[in-house]
Amino acid sequence: EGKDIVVTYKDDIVTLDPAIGYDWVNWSMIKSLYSRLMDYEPGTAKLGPSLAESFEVAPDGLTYTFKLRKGVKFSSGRDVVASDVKYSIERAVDPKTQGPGAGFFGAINGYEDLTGGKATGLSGIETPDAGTVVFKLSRPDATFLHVLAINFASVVPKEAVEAASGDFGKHPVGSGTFTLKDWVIGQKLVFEKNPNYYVKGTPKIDGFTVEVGQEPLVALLRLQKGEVDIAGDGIPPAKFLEIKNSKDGAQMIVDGEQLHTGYVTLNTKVKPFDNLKVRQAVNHAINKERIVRILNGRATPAKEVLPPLMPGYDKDYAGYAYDVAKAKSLLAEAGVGSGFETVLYATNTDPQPRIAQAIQQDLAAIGIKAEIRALAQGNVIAAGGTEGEAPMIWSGGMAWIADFPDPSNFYGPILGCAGAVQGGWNWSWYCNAELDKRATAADSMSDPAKSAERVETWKKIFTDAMADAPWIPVTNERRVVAKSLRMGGEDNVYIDPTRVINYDAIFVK
Amino acid sequence: MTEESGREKPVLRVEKLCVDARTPEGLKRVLDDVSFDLRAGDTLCLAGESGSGKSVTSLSIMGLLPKASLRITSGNIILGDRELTRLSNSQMRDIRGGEIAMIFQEPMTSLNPVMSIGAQLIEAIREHQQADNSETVARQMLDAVHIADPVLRLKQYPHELSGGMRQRVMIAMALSCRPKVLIADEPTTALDVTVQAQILNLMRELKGEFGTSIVMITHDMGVVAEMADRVAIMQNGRIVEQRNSLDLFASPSEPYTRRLLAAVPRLGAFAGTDGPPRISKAPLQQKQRETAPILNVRDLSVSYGRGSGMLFRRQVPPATVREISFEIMPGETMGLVGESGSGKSTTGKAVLGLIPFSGSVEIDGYDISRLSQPEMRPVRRSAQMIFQDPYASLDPRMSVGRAIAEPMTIHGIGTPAERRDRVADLLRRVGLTPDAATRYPHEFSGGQRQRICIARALALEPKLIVADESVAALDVSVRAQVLDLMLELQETMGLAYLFISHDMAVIERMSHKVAVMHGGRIVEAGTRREIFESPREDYTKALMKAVPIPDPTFYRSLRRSAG
Amino acid sequence: MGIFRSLLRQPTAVFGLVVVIVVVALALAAPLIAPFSPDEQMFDGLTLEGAPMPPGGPFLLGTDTLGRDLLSRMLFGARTSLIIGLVANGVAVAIGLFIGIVAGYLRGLAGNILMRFTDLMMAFPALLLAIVLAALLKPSLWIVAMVIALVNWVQVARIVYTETRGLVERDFIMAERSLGAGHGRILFLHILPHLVPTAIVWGTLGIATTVLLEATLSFLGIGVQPPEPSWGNIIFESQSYFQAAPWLVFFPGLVILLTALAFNLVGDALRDILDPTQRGRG
Amino acid sequence: MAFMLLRRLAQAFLILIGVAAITFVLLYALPADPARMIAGRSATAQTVASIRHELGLDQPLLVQFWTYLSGLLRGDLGRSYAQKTEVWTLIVARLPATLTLMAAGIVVEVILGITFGTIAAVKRGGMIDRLVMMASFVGVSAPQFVVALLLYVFAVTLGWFPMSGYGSFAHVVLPAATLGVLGAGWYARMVRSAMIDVLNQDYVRTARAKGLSSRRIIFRHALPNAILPIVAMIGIDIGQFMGGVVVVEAVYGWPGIGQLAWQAIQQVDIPIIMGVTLTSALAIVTGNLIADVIAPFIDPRIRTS
Ligand SMILES: Nc1ncnc2c1ncn2[C@@H]1O[C@H](COP(=O)(O)OP(=O)(O)OP(=O)(O)O)[C@@H](O)[C@H]1O
Ligand SMILES: Nc1ncnc2c1ncn2[C@@H]1O[C@H](COP(=O)(O)OP(=O)(O)OP(=O)(O)O)[C@@H](O)[C@H]1O
Ligand SMILES: [Mg+2]
Ligand SMILES: [Mg+2]
Repeated sequence: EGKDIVVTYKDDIVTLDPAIGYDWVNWSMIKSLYSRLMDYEPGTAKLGPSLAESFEVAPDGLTYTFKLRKGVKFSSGRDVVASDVKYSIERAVDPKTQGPGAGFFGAINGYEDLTGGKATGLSGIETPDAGTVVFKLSRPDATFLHVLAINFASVVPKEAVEAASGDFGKHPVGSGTFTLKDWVIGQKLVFEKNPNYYVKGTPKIDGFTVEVGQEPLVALLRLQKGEVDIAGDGIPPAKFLEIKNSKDGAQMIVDGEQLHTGYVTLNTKVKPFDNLKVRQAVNHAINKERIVRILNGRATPAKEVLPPLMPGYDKDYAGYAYDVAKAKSLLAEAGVGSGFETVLYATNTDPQPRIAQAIQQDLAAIGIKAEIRALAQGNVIAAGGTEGEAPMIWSGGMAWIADFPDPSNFYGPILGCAGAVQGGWNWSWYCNAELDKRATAADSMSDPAKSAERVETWKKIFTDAMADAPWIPVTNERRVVAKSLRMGGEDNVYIDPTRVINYDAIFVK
Repeated sequence: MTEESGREKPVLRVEKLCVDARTPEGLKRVLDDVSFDLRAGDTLCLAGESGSGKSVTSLSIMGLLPKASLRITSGNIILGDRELTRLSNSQMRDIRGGEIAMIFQEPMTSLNPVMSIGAQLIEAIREHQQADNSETVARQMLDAVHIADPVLRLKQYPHELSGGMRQRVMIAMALSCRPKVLIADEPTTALDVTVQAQILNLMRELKGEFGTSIVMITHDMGVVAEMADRVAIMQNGRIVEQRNSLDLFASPSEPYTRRLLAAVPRLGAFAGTDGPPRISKAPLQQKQRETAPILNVRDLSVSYGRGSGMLFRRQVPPATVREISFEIMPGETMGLVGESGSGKSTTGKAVLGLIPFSGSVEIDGYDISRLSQPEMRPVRRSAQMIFQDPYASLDPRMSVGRAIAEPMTIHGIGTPAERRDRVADLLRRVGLTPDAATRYPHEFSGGQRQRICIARALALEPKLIVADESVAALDVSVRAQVLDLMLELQETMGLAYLFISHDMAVIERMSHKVAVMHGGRIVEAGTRREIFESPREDYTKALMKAVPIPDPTFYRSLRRSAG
Repeated sequence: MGIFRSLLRQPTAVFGLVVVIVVVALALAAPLIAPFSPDEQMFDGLTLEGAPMPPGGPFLLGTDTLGRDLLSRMLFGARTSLIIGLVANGVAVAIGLFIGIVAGYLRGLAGNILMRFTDLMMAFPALLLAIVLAALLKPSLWIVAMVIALVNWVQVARIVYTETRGLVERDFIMAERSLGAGHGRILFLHILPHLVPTAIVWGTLGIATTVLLEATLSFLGIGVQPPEPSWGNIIFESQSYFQAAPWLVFFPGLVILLTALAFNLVGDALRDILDPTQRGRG
Repeated sequence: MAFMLLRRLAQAFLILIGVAAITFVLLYALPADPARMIAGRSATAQTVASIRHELGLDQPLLVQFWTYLSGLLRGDLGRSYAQKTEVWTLIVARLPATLTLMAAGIVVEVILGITFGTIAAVKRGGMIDRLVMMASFVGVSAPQFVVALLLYVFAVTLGWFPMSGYGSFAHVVLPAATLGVLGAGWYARMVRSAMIDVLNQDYVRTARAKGLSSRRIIFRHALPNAILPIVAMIGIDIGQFMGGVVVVEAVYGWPGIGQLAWQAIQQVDIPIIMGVTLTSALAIVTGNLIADVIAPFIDPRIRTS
């Protein structure tokens, strides 16, 4: 008693189906509702077996064999068996599920057949017995263990999915730390501790209630009054200084780094950004310190694609310094010394339009007249994915936060050729075949022994990409979560690099 | 004033009352030093010129002058021992209804359009009588004012009633208050003479039963003779003569009074003639038998749908006007008389195509049931209507000058300057001053509004005018002037009239032919001489008999013989 | 004309007129009198922690969250907001009056079709239209004005329709028909004047709401886009700061209120002047 | 009357189809690809294509619309793209809250509006009139957000009402009051305007001559004559509130349709947008229909044609 806490979010929880849920709000809840073969240690990026007791990787990196933990039960009471794992991953890949995570499993044998509708299962997953799962890959994938730790690899019982007849997301059954006890649509979700969870002493709270539809500002007021324990959406800029400078501020604010980079894409297929010099010029033109100030210091200026916490981040990389004169001379060299007109897209929630305006002002200083289009997120994403449409996009609000702490996750869709297609996420339309090749090679170094070498490879890929300046890396924003005074736990379980709020590890003092 | 000073104190005393009207041109005196006394159980008749201030006087007593434009500047109104002009709003409220009730001159606009008759009546009854069965009382009241089918009427709304019925509802409402003083402002203008006689009787009963004193405003000298103990004659905002009624009729002293009495028409004055009297020197338009009638009505029927019907009731109501036929030749007047509610106004509106009807109506050769709105335009030019309710038929936001010029503008006649001149001329001819043109309808007296409507109808010099009780609110002298004008136009231009009136003397004076309506049918029709001198139907005979005689001695003797 | 002279005789109307004139003049003179450029994000316009500066010092009304001078932004923003509040709103009221009055007057098919069309327009989500337009068109002041007019007329039409239905049954309309007046004449000379009070209410209250609506639409991407200021978007941008920096909401809110109120004072006086039963009042 | 109702209902149905069609076309024109949004960042083109096929988005517009329409006629609003749940379930879940807030908000604004509008009309030109007029302008001009939070501060500092949520009467008070305060200005001004006209009419004079109390005169005689436009406004408000009042719902954590719609718009969740649009369209059409149908009952002169 007294161990139940209240968490608030603005947006409704879209779904708790692990094959579908893919936003940072339901991400952490799905994490706690289900278990996966692999998982991370709370607050860190350290990967280890979870539902699996142990695993083996064949030397060629193409076969992974997992032994399941014994006696793990779904909340429905049934034992978790190997076929559940197979079923769950197939389900995540099956186009009928319409899930966003299929792509992660692309290395498993039979992937193409399933997504192409030629097969109903993945030939690459075998279940020799109820306690063993064997994955056969078509190519080595260094990130494969990470993939088995992401939500899409969560294990679900087939019969429950079928019983929910398409509405599994509202009637989840898993074997995670919590179970869903009640869901009042549009109002709240009540999670209850799973007493049978296979790691003793986890979780540390008896349950948590998620109240949705709560305006962040209001959530904070309630938090200060003690009605709310975690304001999930964090502290809006308008309120940040007030809380920070208040008496209990320091204890209420959890302010930590996350795997985030905020950037401006420079569309390499749109004039004059097709010119490297122009891209470099604008990189020099942005006063990132000022933007950090606008963000009330809740960020640090970014120099490259990867955030500092990410393996492969190059501490020594200098990046493009703020240098208006240099920017101007580069523009002149590119033949657009008198400036030009362009368009800068941004989403329309505070503080994004403000940051866009700060960038706009910096661009104006070197003679570039950028018109701002602040639109709803869906429209910006659409513009980015349309060839020749958006010359510049400020990524704020949609910026890349890594799915798992591996540098590869920052490349493929957003900088690789695969993403530079209609509807893709590579809004710079930057396609460097040579880098792509190196990236594939790096991802094939699945041997754990080579991991250091692999990281080095990635490091180089990103700094080389920066030489082409498809982006202006602007800030690495820290995540800010507000919690009530009674909440305990290290900061890093509130800003867990792999799951935002780690409901398994937080506790009430 | 001195002769009866020994008697008891007056219930109501008006002393040196002055009222000013605020106009854009500045203050204008409307009442000037008006004084009179009303003794308990007496009836005081206020008679006089239209626009002389009779209604303003009564509104002042009620404390109901329109704040925005009229204000008492000096004088006192004393009821019992209270000075009404100094009372607060809430004190005044206690007086209204119970102590002084009023019957307003214009029943259409004075009834709440969105409340049923019953609700409006019952409300008055509840407020002033300790009756638990107010609904029954309301029905009895409607019965008392001789409205047929009271149960149905209680549920109806003002616009579903005929002019006379509305007026009787107003009367019933005021009487239900059982007031000590009753102010009746032209209470019988829309009533046919038989009903009028019954209403006057009812008021006398009230007087007898509850000791009510009555201030009666009327221009009908017959009614004055019948009702009044005292008479005050008003002209131009002043009381010019105030006397005992017998004395006044016997020996009027003021020239205006004399003129007034002289102008009183007497039924039978035109006995033995076929047409109205000659007014102008113009050569009489020879009535040619072979010319086509200007208005030819065949089998006209009108029925009103139940407008606010309940969800699933779609019964066909009985027709209000049933298969009537008549024709009017150019230069001819047909008088239409009949019981209140018999369908006269309905007929008038239908023949001009203003409400849906069945049967055929031909105006000037056009069969109007087949015409579309634009095709009606020439017909509208040659046929005009003067509505029974003048105030309601004027756009309150349009100045009188523009209202009168309206038909000319619509039909594109004349330049603006010419129209202005014509408006001024028309105003003068109906006895108003040309400066009326810049004023708005609410700034006029009832009779003045009626004349504005007449002027508007005459503006186009149409071939046919449907005149619905169009001189009812005029005092006899003005009425004579207006009637003469109408006759003169008929003589000079061959105008034809469908003349609806309950005033038999007016009908006698104006008509060539007369039709008598009863229950939606024409029960008797013929030349004026036939109808007036040898009526066949009982109803027609009763009508003739009920006409009040403008001679008080007649009534005194009548009462003496009865009691 | 006479109406104008009558207006000048009413003190409240004169006050309203003066405010209107001052606001318009300030808007026109913005480039001359604004102390700063409205778009300049000044370095000393933010505290070290990045908070906006409160009123006082060089920034008379304080600065916004990007360190821009609020006064200058409000002066320039007046242009946009006046156009929206007057033109867009005026057009909406005019269309609404026209459609409502015609639909309420006409019987039968035509009136019915017109009113059902209004229902359709009303039932159709304005926001969606705005979003689609935003995505398809280049945002501009005139487009947002058009969208506002397109969205707001329906409500006026509904009210006017209902009132007209009552008015056409009044006796003087029948009298007018008996004189041979055409539909147009009855509609615009006899019914319309009775709707003046309604038009004034919607016209003046609408100023405030359309100015704010413009901000919502800008937010969705179809109005004026940053950094161009308007009263509405100054409020909108900083509404969550109303505790941290109340001046950002208060001052623009105040001028919107004042402007709407000023127009209302003039409108009310006009209403009295146009109402003959109120002649000689006051 | 019954016939007219039937005809109006048929027309209402057509209007709804019209709304559905226009919305459908507009959403189709919207440059955002739902399949892409669903497929997520790491999806291959093939995955996107198969999702598109699953959703039927690869069909021509007309076919898609027909599919939707025939579903609609069977009472099927489709499934949300993002939530993979029946849209109907989502809307129904939020309906009680929306209806409650709508009813409460309208009651508050109508009561406030009529009361203050009437007082202002009666005391026309006086101090009270001026104050009411000012207040109504403040209400109308104030951004929703500010009003809501001001009231909110009341709740926080005074603690009279729960800050947010849904369920009890106490929860309704603040959001309804916010909506009421924001909307009452319109009503007050309209009532004032209409009452000024009505109070000048002769029948009000008659009522006064009967010695009725001021209250009875105002409520029984004057108001019914001034109420028609108010009824029309209520009809309008029903529709608007049904579509959801995004800001007020958000501030008070009210689980209404507005939040659902807002989120759906951001996510381009077309089935939800369609569902909400049709729900609110239905409410608007119904509101207008009711306003039109009761008009002749309020003013019997109006013919039901
Ligand atoms: N609201 C007003 N504003 C200005 N003048 C008015 C107003 N009401 C009445 N008058 C004027 O006051 C005078 C007296 O009007 P009142 O209604 O008392 O006449 P009346 O004697 O009742 O006439 P009638 O017999 O025609 O009804 C008229 O000349 C009229 O024009
Ligand atoms: N709009 C209406 N709806 C329903 N019934 C109506 C309507 N107008 C008139 N009536 C009814 O039609 C009948 C005839 O009315 P009409 O006005 O023609 O009488 P009238 O002969 O002019 O009477 P009066 O002499 O009293 O004016 C009355 O019973 C009346 O109640
Ligand atoms: Mg009079
Ligand atoms: Mg009649």
